[in-house]
Amino acid sequence: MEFSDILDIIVGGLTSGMLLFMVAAGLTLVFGVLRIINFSHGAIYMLAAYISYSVMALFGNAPNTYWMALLIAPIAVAVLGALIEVFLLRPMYNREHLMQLLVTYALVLVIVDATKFLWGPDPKMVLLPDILSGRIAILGATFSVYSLVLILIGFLTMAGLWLFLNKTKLGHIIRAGAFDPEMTEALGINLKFIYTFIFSLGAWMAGLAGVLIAPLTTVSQGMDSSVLLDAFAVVVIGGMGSIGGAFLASILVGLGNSFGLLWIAGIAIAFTFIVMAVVLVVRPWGLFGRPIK
Amino acid sequence: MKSNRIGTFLPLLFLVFLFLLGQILPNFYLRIIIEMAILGLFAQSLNLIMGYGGMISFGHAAFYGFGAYAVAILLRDTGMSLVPAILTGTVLTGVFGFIVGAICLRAAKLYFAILTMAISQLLFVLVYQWYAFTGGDNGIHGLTVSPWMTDPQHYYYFVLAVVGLCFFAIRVILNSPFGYTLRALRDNQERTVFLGAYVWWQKLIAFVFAAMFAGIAGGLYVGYDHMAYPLLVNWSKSAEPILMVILGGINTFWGALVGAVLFVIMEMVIGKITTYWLFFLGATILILVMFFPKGIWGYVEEKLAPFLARER
Amino acid sequence: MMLKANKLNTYYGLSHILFDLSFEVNEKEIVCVLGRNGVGKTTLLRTIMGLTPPHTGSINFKGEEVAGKRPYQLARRGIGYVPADRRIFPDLTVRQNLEIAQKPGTSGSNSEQWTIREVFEFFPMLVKLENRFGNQLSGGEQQILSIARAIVGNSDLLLLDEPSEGLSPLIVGDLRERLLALKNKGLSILICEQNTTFAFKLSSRGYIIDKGRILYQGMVDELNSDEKVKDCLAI
Amino acid sequence: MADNNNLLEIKDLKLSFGNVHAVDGVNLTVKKGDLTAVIGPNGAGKTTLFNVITGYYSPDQGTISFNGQEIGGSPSHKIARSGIARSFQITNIFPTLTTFENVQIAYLIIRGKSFNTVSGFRKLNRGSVEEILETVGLKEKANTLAGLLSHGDQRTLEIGITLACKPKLLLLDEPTSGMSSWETNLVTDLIEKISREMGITIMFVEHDMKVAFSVARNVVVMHQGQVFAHGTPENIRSNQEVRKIYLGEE
Amino acid sequence: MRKNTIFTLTILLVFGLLTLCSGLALAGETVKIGFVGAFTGPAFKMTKDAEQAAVLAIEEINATGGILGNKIEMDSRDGGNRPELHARLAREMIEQEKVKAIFGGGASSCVLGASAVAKELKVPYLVSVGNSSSIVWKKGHHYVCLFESNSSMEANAWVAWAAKQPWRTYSWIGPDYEWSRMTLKAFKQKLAARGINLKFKKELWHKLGETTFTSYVPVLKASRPEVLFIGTWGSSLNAFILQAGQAGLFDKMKAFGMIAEDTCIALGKKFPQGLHGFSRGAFNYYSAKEAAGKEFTDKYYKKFNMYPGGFSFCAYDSVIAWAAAVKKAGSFDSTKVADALRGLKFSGPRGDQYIRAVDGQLNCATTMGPLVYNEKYGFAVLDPATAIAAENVWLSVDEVKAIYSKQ
Repeated sequence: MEFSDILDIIVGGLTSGMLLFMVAAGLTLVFGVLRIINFSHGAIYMLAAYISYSVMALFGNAPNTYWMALLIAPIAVAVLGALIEVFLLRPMYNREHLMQLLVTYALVLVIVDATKFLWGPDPKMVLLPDILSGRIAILGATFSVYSLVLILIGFLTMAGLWLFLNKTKLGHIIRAGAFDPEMTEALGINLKFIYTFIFSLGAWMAGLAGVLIAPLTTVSQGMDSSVLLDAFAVVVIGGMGSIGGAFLASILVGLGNSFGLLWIAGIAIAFTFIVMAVVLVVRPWGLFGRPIK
Repeated sequence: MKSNRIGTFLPLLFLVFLFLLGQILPNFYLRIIIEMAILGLFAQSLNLIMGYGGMISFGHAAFYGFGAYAVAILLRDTGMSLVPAILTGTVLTGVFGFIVGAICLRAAKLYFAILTMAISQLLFVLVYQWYAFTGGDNGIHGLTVSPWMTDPQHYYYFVLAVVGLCFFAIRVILNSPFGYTLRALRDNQERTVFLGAYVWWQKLIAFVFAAMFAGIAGGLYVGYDHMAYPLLVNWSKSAEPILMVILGGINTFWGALVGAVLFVIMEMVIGKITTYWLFFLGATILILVMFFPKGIWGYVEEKLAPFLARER
Repeated sequence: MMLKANKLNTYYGLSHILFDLSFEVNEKEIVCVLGRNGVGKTTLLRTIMGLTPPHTGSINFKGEEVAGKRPYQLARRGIGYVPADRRIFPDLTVRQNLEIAQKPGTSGSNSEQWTIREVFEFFPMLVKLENRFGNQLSGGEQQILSIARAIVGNSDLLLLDEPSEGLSPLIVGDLRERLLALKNKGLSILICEQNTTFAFKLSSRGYIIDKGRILYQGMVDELNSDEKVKDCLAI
Repeated sequence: MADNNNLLEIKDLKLSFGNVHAVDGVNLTVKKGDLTAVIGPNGAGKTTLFNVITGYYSPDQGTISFNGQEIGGSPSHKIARSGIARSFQITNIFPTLTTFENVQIAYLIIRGKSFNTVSGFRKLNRGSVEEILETVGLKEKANTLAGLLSHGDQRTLEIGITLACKPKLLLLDEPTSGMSSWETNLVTDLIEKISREMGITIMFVEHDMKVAFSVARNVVVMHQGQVFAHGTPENIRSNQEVRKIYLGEE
Repeated sequence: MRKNTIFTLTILLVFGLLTLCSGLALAGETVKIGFVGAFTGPAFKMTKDAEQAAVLAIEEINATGGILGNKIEMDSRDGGNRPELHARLAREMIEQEKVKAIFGGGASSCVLGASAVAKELKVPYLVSVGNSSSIVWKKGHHYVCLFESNSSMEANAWVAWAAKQPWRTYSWIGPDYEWSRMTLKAFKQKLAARGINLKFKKELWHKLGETTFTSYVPVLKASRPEVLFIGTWGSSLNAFILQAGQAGLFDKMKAFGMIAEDTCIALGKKFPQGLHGFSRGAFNYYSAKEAAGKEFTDKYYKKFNMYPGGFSFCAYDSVIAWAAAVKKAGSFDSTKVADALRGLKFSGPRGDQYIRAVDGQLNCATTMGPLVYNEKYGFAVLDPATAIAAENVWLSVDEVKAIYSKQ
């Protein structure tokens, strides 16, 4: 084992952590503001990946049309997210949690079958632009450029969300609305719009994650459920509603998994859930969450 | 209390009807009814804690699967016959439910739901990997039960008897002080504390009951399909009883059964026309949740209310 | 006329709280609503603010019927709400608390537009707290911030719920002075109080309510000298 | 051992939230059979005091002795079982149960029957529960869902629930809040009747002075977390200081 | 009122569908067969490949006048990944639709579930997707036939192939479940039995359906074996190859494993060099070898505008074998057909084949070899393919009988 190998493993772990975070961030954001567990987050992620394929196909399927897909697909699902919020979730806010959960769960069934119907059985391949598909040597280790880009995007997403929520007026409004919706409305802020915006933003982030992962895998049925459970676990470990928590938990799970693979065989399948169970038993509201009443 | 008599009379009439069905229906339909009854018991066991106790569990399949695997392994390894195996399996599931409940009840509401899901997912991983004991991903197939039980008509009566007894037992529990304390907890936990209730124990015991009834349902399933497999423990299986309870009507006694019946029918009927049946299931749930939050049976019950005694 | 409410009836769930309540607030006027706790004062303000909309009755604000409007719509029309528990956002700084509440006044308003800087000038004690978080403020500081938050939204009418509660006498005096200054700048204020002395020193007119009904109303001087009023408010 | 006639003795009780001293050194003695009104302006600490007595909060300091036993810091359900029953400021019933079931469930829980899974709930102790419903005047509405009762009836039902707890001490938090004057009269009569006929010691928080002074035999005035005055209604009424804290000062 | 209307409409809709279906069930006078597959989840592509081939086979049979003068009609059902649903659907089709045989398959547990029903109701079950050896051996019975090499045969084929390769230090990655654990174990043992001792530097197990391998790839890279044995399949495999390729894993080591057409097609041009794969029915290999293979590939391409996958060959074979068995039995009677299937000889796109009488296993070869990108097809194919005959890798008749006698 050489230093370059360790470096390689760290980068690998961070990459998977950041991919996880990209999905988890939207999930935890929506929970933090709307108090809804969005089961359909994974389905939206898959839908965006399929849309990105179609966008590229529309523009001739050249690798560089990926940029178009990266722009359009997340926006498309963000629009869908806004529609879902307005027509399906809005009537649910006064109802029990269970009913809200059922709506998002039912959406999973609907969206998954719709993608199957619209895109058919074949896995779809999304190509990377040449500039991203190369490799680069640093300190004796070779990394895929895309891996480094993903890590960068993960950190940028965290930074962006942090800046947005902490340094902009809209961000402050969102945090205020999450803490005390009634008082926020009494200050002249239309929370309905904020909720739609946040759910739409959550969908956009799921979409972005979907488009980002697409070139690393093939777009196919089943990609939603495998990511959802892991992202969900990360959100719970970090504390539901805490974006920083999700970020640290993603890194913890990503790196933990990498080094777990190195030292303990056969742990990967249960690793995330073991961490989650331990955290929940010790601190049921997660590492950085607040207990909800 | 005249109307009350109609309330108890109807289920009896229903039982007679089911008995006659066993005489006239071909095996194929009997097997469908068996499946409905088993899933109905599974859903009802969840309804006990979710509908009446207000505890949402995302991991209820853990107990259904635990019961199923316990029975399957007992049948495979010990040469026990089905009935003692189910009895043993139920006790084991109860013990398992006690441990899981004691851990999960540290948390409340959504966190409780998530914790149950995490634990059931851990069990899934265990079952999936422990090849020597649980058969790993393939599961346990081709179990033999006594020839008498293998006959669908006989098994139909057996399941009917067991599920009927369980429903009766659940009914008794729900109509006992314990059952009403459970409702009181759901309505207003704080108040019951000031009435001197041991909330934690109350919930834990309810949880164990629910686990045991789910375990019985799992055991009956093994006697029916002669197999156990990891998906019985998966979170997607946990979603099924939730959907059934909502489909039929939460907070109603018969809703869980009605939901299970509808679920099986939908799966068969729509699945026959299109392989996209989940789309229609999703759409149905959306319509129900948006427009009929009380579920199908809840809605019917509301319409029948003038004719029936209050059945709660 | 700034605000005119007519025959308001409000329920909390099944509980009937306000009974046929009618009152009015004129421009540049401070009006107080007095009563012991539990008589429906808070509900009254919540009803006007749209947080607990009235079951029946009308609320006319600056010539427009606003009963049944959402709270944010009322806020945008120029009503500022200062709840009894202040409800400062604990994770935001003083400045951020003000920023999110800042909005332009309504076009028909003749009062000048507030900026955050002017608010800081108006409440000098907030200046040194600018970057303090909401949960690091004392009760009095929270109260001032809560009022500041309402006026930075360029409200024409302030609804104050028990502003003097839990404050030391020194701060209460200061608060009164600030509120009078606000009135002189053109704001109308509707204030619900238990502290009769404080309220009477501040307002020109008053309503005494009990069990959700108006028992007495009139100019403050009349009310102040009326023994029946005192009996109703105290013992 | 203190005076055997004292049911509740509170000594130097303190509880703060952060730097808010909600209960700030309360000393209070309640005699058996007493009917005490607790009054005081908003935020005086009345409800918090009830919450400490019933174990919802643990006191920071001080002792609470009930019937000669120290109960400060015990869990709520134990305190409830020792004979302190309470009602709440906000309506706090079981809305999806019927009136009868509301009282019945309280009756059974307090007697430790909540783990009985076999008896028919509605048939147990019918007589006693009906008696309580009779006392509070809800017998005709026995089979109505509590959530559908009028507000006044819901408040009355709360008293019924506390009565089912076979209390030695009854703590009622604003039993007449949100009631019409007609309903208020019914409840005050009821409180008086419970005290007189059943001999139960009662403490109640009240804002309506007319009610407080007409019913109570003793009045406790709380102000800023402390007992400001304690005496007969006449004493309190003539106390200028008390009057002053109500009208406010600067 | 509005609620009432919606409610009534919903009820009407459900019952409408119900009657519609029972009507449909009564309509046909043709002979029915059933296809139960996993149209939901990760096995969707394989299932669709198989189903399309079965549809094609039936079209051809009907075009030539059907079997024994009867037209054939196939019904498809989605059993997803749920064993009990596969079992229930199989039962429903047999008892209600009166199908004469069940085709398709899915995950091993699903096949085993449906197989138990076929055994109980005595109806032939011709499996073309899912290849656990338990299907024909441990849980085998008279009514089940398997139209691809089973897992044990495939493992042996890998052994035979790997024994000829120069590699001695290995690493492994595969999904964490019984099939791949068994495969790896058998692989090691059997090579050892041939006197070839391998050194495994790293064995990584991922969860089934995993699509993020960025943590795995560097660990494998750091283990520095001569060759990587890949047990991963399906969309997980696509993801692994892409991510490993991007990180330069295949520059450092050779790799071989369960890489079949679906992955080659999905990855297209992106398929890295230096990988070795296998197929259950490599269309380019059989097209070159057999006229029937070429004909099938062309017809399939023409009808569905895609090349047949390995499972297409298996499913096509299963239908024509059944047709041949019916002709041989001279009747649709399911027991007679099952009898006829045992030892049946027939000719299909993979050439002349037979179903072994003792266990119902088709004697299909396993084709393996280097995967090379092909301009004409637009994806990588086995080039050159080595076929390892079933007779070299399956358990002998005596061994199979020994397994049966233990049951």
